[in-house]
Amino acid sequence: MTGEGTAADPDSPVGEATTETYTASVIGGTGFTGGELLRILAGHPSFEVVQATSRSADNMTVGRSHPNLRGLDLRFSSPEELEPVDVLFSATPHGVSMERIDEYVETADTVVDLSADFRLPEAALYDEWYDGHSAPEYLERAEYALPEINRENLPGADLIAGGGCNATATILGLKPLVDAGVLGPETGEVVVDVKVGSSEGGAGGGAASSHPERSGVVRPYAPTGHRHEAEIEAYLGLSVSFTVHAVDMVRGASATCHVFPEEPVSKGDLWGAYRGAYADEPFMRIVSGSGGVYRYPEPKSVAGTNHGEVGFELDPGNRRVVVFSAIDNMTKGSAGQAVHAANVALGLPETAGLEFDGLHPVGSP
Amino acid sequence: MTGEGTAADPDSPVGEATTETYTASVIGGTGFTGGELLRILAGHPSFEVVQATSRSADNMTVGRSHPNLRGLDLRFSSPEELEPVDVLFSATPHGVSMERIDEYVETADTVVDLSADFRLPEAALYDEWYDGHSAPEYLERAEYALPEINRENLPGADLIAGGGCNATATILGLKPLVDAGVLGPETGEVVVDVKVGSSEGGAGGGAASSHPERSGVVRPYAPTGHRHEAEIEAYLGLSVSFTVHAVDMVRGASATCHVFPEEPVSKGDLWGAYRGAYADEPFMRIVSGSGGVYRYPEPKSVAGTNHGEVGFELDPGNRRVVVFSAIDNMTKGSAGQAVHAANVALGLPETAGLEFDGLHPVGSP
Amino acid sequence: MTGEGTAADPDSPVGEATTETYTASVIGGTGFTGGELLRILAGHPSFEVVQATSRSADNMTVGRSHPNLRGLDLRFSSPEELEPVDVLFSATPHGVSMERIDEYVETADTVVDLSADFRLPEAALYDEWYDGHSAPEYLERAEYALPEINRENLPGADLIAGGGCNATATILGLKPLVDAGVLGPETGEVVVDVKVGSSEGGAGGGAASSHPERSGVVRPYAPTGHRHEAEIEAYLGLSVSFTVHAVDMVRGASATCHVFPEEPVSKGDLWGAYRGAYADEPFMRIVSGSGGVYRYPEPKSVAGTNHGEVGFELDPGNRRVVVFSAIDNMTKGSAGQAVHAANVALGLPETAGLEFDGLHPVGSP
Amino acid sequence: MTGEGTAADPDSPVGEATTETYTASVIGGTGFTGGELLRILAGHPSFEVVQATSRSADNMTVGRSHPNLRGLDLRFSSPEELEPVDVLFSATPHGVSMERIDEYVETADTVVDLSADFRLPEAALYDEWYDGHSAPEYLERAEYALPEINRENLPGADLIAGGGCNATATILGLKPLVDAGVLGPETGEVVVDVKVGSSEGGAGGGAASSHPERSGVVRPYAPTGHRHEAEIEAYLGLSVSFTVHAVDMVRGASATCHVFPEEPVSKGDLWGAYRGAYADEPFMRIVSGSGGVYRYPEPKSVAGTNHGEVGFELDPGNRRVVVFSAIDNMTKGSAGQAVHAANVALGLPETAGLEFDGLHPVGSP
Amino acid sequence: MTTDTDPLFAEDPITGEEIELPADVEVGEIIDSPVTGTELEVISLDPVVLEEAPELEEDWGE
Amino acid sequence: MTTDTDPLFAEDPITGEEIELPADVEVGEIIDSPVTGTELEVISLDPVVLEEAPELEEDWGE
Ligand SMILES: NC(=O)c1ccc[n+]([C@@H]2O[C@H](COP(=O)([O-])OP(=O)(O)OC[C@H]3O[C@@H](n4cnc5c(N)ncnc54)[C@H](OP(=O)(O)O)[C@@H]3O)[C@@H](O)[C@H]2O)c1
Ligand SMILES: NC(=O)c1ccc[n+]([C@@H]2O[C@H](COP(=O)([O-])OP(=O)(O)OC[C@H]3O[C@@H](n4cnc5c(N)ncnc54)[C@H](OP(=O)(O)O)[C@@H]3O)[C@@H](O)[C@H]2O)c1
Ligand SMILES: NC(=O)c1ccc[n+]([C@@H]2O[C@H](COP(=O)([O-])OP(=O)(O)OC[C@H]3O[C@@H](n4cnc5c(N)ncnc54)[C@H](OP(=O)(O)O)[C@@H]3O)[C@@H](O)[C@H]2O)c1
Ligand SMILES: NC(=O)c1ccc[n+]([C@@H]2O[C@H](COP(=O)([O-])OP(=O)(O)OC[C@H]3O[C@@H](n4cnc5c(N)ncnc54)[C@H](OP(=O)(O)O)[C@@H]3O)[C@@H](O)[C@H]2O)c1
Ligand SMILES: [Zn+2]
Ligand SMILES: [Zn+2]
Repeated sequence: MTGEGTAADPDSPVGEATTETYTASVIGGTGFTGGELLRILAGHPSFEVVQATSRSADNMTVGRSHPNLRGLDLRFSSPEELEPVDVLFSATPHGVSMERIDEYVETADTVVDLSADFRLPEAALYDEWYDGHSAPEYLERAEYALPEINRENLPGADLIAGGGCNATATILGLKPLVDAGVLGPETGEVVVDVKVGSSEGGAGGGAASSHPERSGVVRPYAPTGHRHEAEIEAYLGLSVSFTVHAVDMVRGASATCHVFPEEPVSKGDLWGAYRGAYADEPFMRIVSGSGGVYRYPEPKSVAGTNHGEVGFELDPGNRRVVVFSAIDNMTKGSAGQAVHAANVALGLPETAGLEFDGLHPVGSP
Repeated sequence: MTGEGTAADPDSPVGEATTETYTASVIGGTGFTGGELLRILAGHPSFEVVQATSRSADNMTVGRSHPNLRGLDLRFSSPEELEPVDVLFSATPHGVSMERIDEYVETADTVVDLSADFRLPEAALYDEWYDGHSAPEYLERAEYALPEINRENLPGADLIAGGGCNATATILGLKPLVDAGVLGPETGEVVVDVKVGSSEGGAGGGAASSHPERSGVVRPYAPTGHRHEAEIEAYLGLSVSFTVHAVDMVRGASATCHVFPEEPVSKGDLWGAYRGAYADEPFMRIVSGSGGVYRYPEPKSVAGTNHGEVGFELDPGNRRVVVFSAIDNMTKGSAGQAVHAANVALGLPETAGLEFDGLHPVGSP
Repeated sequence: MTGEGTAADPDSPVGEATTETYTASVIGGTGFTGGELLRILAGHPSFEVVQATSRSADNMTVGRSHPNLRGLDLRFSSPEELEPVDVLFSATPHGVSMERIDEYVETADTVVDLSADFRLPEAALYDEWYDGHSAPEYLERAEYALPEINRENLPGADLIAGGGCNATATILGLKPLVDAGVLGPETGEVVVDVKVGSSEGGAGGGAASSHPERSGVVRPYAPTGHRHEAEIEAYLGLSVSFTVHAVDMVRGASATCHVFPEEPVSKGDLWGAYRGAYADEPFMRIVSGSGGVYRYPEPKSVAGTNHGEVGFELDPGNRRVVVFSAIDNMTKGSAGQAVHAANVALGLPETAGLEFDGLHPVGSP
Repeated sequence: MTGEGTAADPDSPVGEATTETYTASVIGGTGFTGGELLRILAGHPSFEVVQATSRSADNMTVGRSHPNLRGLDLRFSSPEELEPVDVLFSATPHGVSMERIDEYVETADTVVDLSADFRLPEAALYDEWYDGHSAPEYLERAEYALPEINRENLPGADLIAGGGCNATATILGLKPLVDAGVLGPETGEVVVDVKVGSSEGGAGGGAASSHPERSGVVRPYAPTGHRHEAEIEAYLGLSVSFTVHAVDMVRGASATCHVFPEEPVSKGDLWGAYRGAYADEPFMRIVSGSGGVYRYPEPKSVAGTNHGEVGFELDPGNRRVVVFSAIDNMTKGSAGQAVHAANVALGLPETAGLEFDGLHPVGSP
Repeated sequence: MTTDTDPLFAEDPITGEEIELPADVEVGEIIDSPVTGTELEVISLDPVVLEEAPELEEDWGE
Repeated sequence: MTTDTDPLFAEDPITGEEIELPADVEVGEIIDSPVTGTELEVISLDPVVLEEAPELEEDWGE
């Protein structure tokens, strides 16, 4: 193992830790989040990518799939022949990791899985929302990746489960209200109306995601019954009414949460709740009625970054709190979150590899 | 008056009515909805446009502002010198028509105003939501333009008030539930989450609507307190929690309504309610879980047309009904609605001038 | 035959002709240009669509594929069982029509093919640019569809070959210069730099045309050697240097032609050439340095219509003429051109079914 | 001066140089390129931004204008009160810097101007292409910023003139052909057909750049006579036929150059010319017929980065070379180029602050 | 008229309205309802019985 | 290091530059050149000979 001296290692002073280099591999390297992992890890001071797998582009350069990575001297290799690494990142469709998890944990000290396979805490939930689980014994061992809600359990974790992008946006938006007692299981209906970009669908595509059909849409794609409801309930402790729309952007997930607190709240209460939750978070920003063009959270403002923006507004009658939350589904919503969690797990500086602050102006990111 | 023989005229057989020609003028002809009115009226078998006004482009050809109307042999003239016409359409910013309404009704037999100036039934509402009203005596006389909810009062109306685009989308989506008794003032929270295109802002523009800043957005532009809430309450009899987002399209308004009925409803109940309301409506379509790419209402499917699409889905637990509603803000949401109402008022075939069925594929319409 | 009384029929006065109804079928009805044909024919006063074929959506409603046609009471049927019709429109990929042309001409009095199969005048050209031709005996019989350059040969034609969209844009842009003697085979290099929307690729799609990859591009997709060069040479009598780029729109083809005449020309000469060619054309517009926002030809200005816009500008030193040409690839560039040609062939009014004038504003059409 | 120890300073070893910090100011900080400068400098290891000016947003936070810079603790101040700095970057409209250049050079050791004010080598050219020049005595002193063509003259330069974005794209594309003798003043017509995003127009905007009007366009915005022709001629030594189109993206400039060499060239010759010119350039990539989706240069592939991509293709008859060149107008085309030049001038590592490699997938960047 | 055989009629399983089907539909075939657009499976032909087709799982990723 | 075997080197058929190939390439396999990005076919292995792969016909319609 090259990665001696993680923060979990008591012999290793933190200062030194950042000079260590951890070897890493990415399973599903041709995919969208796989490419994003490769981009982030390639620029990360403490990681060296030694393998990226693909079945369809075996032996091709990584830059052929991801033009931004043309400078990377790496070729895809088969997922059947995994090299031992310090950290294995897996970015395959749901169902693949649970089949191969025994092999993964043998191959790597730390496994970070971006799929839904280890996100939910109990096998019964996989029976209810998915097609069951083939390795339920790992579910308890897995730690949810989102540091804003699970930082304390990440150091030393050896199996980390990345959050779903829509769930991440929602959880980040509502968690401060839950923590502040404004919102709880008994509160009454919470409506979460989500708008997402086309990269959420992955590189696979299909008729509905071809450019002529997918351009310019406001398309209800998960009217009800979206699986992220289960994840939100698991981590917020409350059920939400969840609807997802596809809109014309490539990156980004934006959740608008409509909350009806039992007790009236003031703007000051809300600022207190959100500042309390996020003032010290390196990636969270509260954007709530500022001046200029960008007054509330927007996917554009965080595109390409690991930032999450949250903001809120009160209905005139104070009976409704509207919470806006915006992330880039490819970074904060998946690959960035995964690296952030790995940073915490290994005792690295939290923002390592994730410093990019985004662009302005930017089109449909 | 050239328009002798409207359907409101008992001497006039319907068959003959459509061969009559009514003269029309458009106040605010350089604007977006003014241009749309001109487009529709130019292709309408029973209208002849004799005047289109502009202060900023006085004496210029209409085609200079609206490239699709280059074939129209018409120049803008000053709104200060109105020609007598059968029907005057006004498409100016809020506040202009109420100042000039005395003049308008003298100039024309029928006045159709697209602004908010005559939409609300009482002056008090203008005090609450706008800056008051300078001609409140016209409010009772004005008829709301949307035929789907006010058809019976339109024939012979001489002052017609076009609906707001977001209100129109919402009202069309929820009206069948109200009529079927699924939804009422006592029902509990109704969340209406709206997504709109950039043409809603009119031709004026500003920093936030420049292409670099406005492209690719999901931007909360009216988080709470949108004025269309008053209009919805006035015509549906219930208050809604209303939030509007700007998304990257030019035309289109899409309302997602989250409703929590007190009594459980079935899909069959919903189909019954919507078929009952809209099966005979010439412009309404129910799109609700069909196959293919376009399974629910989408602005793309109705872009450029006077169609409205509505659809619905039930939460697995049947505790929530999600209603989707999509219109083109420039046609069904304003100019098309206005002409539709004028058709009804004058006894013309309802679809006259509004037959365009839209395009496929189409980008960001 | 239901279509008695075409203009080709000497007994039939023109006035009466338009009250005749011709039966029509569309082969390839699920495709993009097939859908466009169905849209146009459904609104055409003289056509009745009796069959639309699909192998993949056999027995499904047409509206399932084309949401704008949900009002059409028609289901796809198999292309293996063709019904006899007056006019058969075929919109299949290159190579299909040449295999079935014997059957087509037996089934219908008039065959209009939108593919490349009968566009080029000689079999040798198919050997050079395609994979040869299996029914070369039809090549001479076929008439090129574009009325602006072949109107005189269309009346009574029984096999009509629709032009390629990029070729159409280029030919419409350059033809007036050729006719005026400004441009000829000896002129020297003519550079044609084309920008096209994603609908050119058809409904099939592929990795490069998925929304995430195709959005926001300026992508050289045919750097050199595009097959439309052959078509342009065949109908303009000169070879051009042709390069095609994909840009972010769905509909539209825009050709910028850079011409270096041997003799200096003036703006007056150019206006003369273009007015001479197009002043009487029902679908052509010259847009060349007008005021306002839309000063030169743009795909947006003609989106959804059968209009073609052309314009030009002179280099300060008068050594270069730049010609701009814009069409909608789905209408003027294929389905609209086909119906226009059929109108001419049958003696119908040229603009029948093609009156739609487009929208303003419109996004990425 | 805080910036002691530049590479130009013989006492300073290179290794140490990068630990120095230079103070910097940005004139025109609310603008698009001003914001881009601030973004790059904020992430640059050797710069500390001490002032950003604005007249319209004086005393406001930088993050209010540029949401990606919300983390930056800096407020705009008046351009009338400049603080002494090591490097002053100016990003104002044409004409401002020439009026204030005396003051700038007194305030800073190094002045980097992004406008056109010092790009052209002679006052006569400003008379011909602009409205003359008010400080012609600085023209000889100014060094053109683009390191790929002027690296040797940048070290120690105290007035640096950033290139125009369209000129930069063109020069980068054609320079290798000029150097290899394939292209020269006598070659014959060189057509340069450019496609650009909306950020080229700056933050100001106007009717033509409002979202509804600017979306989805292919719009000839500089048909002929673009001022960048002068710049290209000045640095390539040949005149080009230049036409610029606006397309639907925010960032990006793409130049397609059509060249007709007198002597036939082979693909090998071209690879030799381009590899010779750019193999060792840190920011240049040759993308020319590779596999996958991204086969030629595209603005998407370089969006947000300081990379330039060039590629080429040969016409079948070898009579034409088509050269494609793509940059981000905001980075390689202005702010990135400026910092790159400053890095060279000060002896810093060339890629310092410019390491961002871009995103995949990315929408309309 | 598209075929020589008589048109088929059936009850739409969702709305109960009478709908027309192509004359050549077969048992097991999926067709869409002209009223609701829903995809229906042909369960039997004499009489014609239609049932809502199991929905295509179309998860667009997470 | 991704394999235990020695890396393979070959001459890029377009630029003549030496390029490195994965150790497990096989005759007939298509790989892309790290210099030009062009897709190359492995013609033989000892010595390694590469040739430009026939271009995918990718007509996007007309
Ligand atoms: N896209 C997002 O925004 C997002 C956000 C959060 C979470 N996620 C989750 O992240 C995972 C990846 O999503 P994505 O969008 O990146 O998907 P994607 O673009 O479709 O990529 C999937 C990758 O997995 C590989 N793969 C597929 N099946 C495999 C198998 N059986 N064995 C090994 N490799 C296999 C594919 O490459 P080859 O076929 O070449 O091997 C490809 O590289 C999913 O579980 C998704 O739910 C995605
Ligand atoms: N856009 C929509 O989707 C939509 C939907 C529903 C309802 N509406 C309503 O329709 C109305 C028009 O909206 P729009 O989007 O078309 O606006 P717009 O594009 O800004 O056009 C406004 C028009 O009014 C003219 N105008 C402005 N002030 C005037 C005055 N004092 N006297 C006479 N003419 C004046 C302007 O032209 P000159 O300056 O040249 O005179 C311009 O032609 C508004 O009330 C709006 O709320 C719009
Ligand atoms: N798109 C344009 O802008 C454009 C412009 C000018 C000319 N064209 C030409 O028009 C033709 C159609 O283009 P498109 O863009 O509409 O293509 P498309 O969207 O791919 O549609 C092709 C259609 O043909 C059907 N089809 C395919 N193979 C067939 C076969 N062997 N027998 C019978 N039907 C078959 C397909 O339906 P099923 O698979 O369901 O049968 C589909 O309906 C092409 O030749 C194209 O070059 C297109
Ligand atoms: N955009 C591009 O892609 C690009 C590429 C290459 C070169 N350039 C060049 O870079 C320069 C800036 O372009 P841009 O697109 O960033 O423009 P922009 O967005 O319009 O910004 C111009 C900036 O200059 C300030 N300003 C204007 N007049 C001023 C004055 N008289 N004194 C002081 N400050 C003034 C403005 O702010 P306040 O009004 O708040 O003071 C604003 O911050 C131009 O010369 C342009 O030609 C631009
Ligand atoms: Zn788009
Ligand atoms: Zn756009």
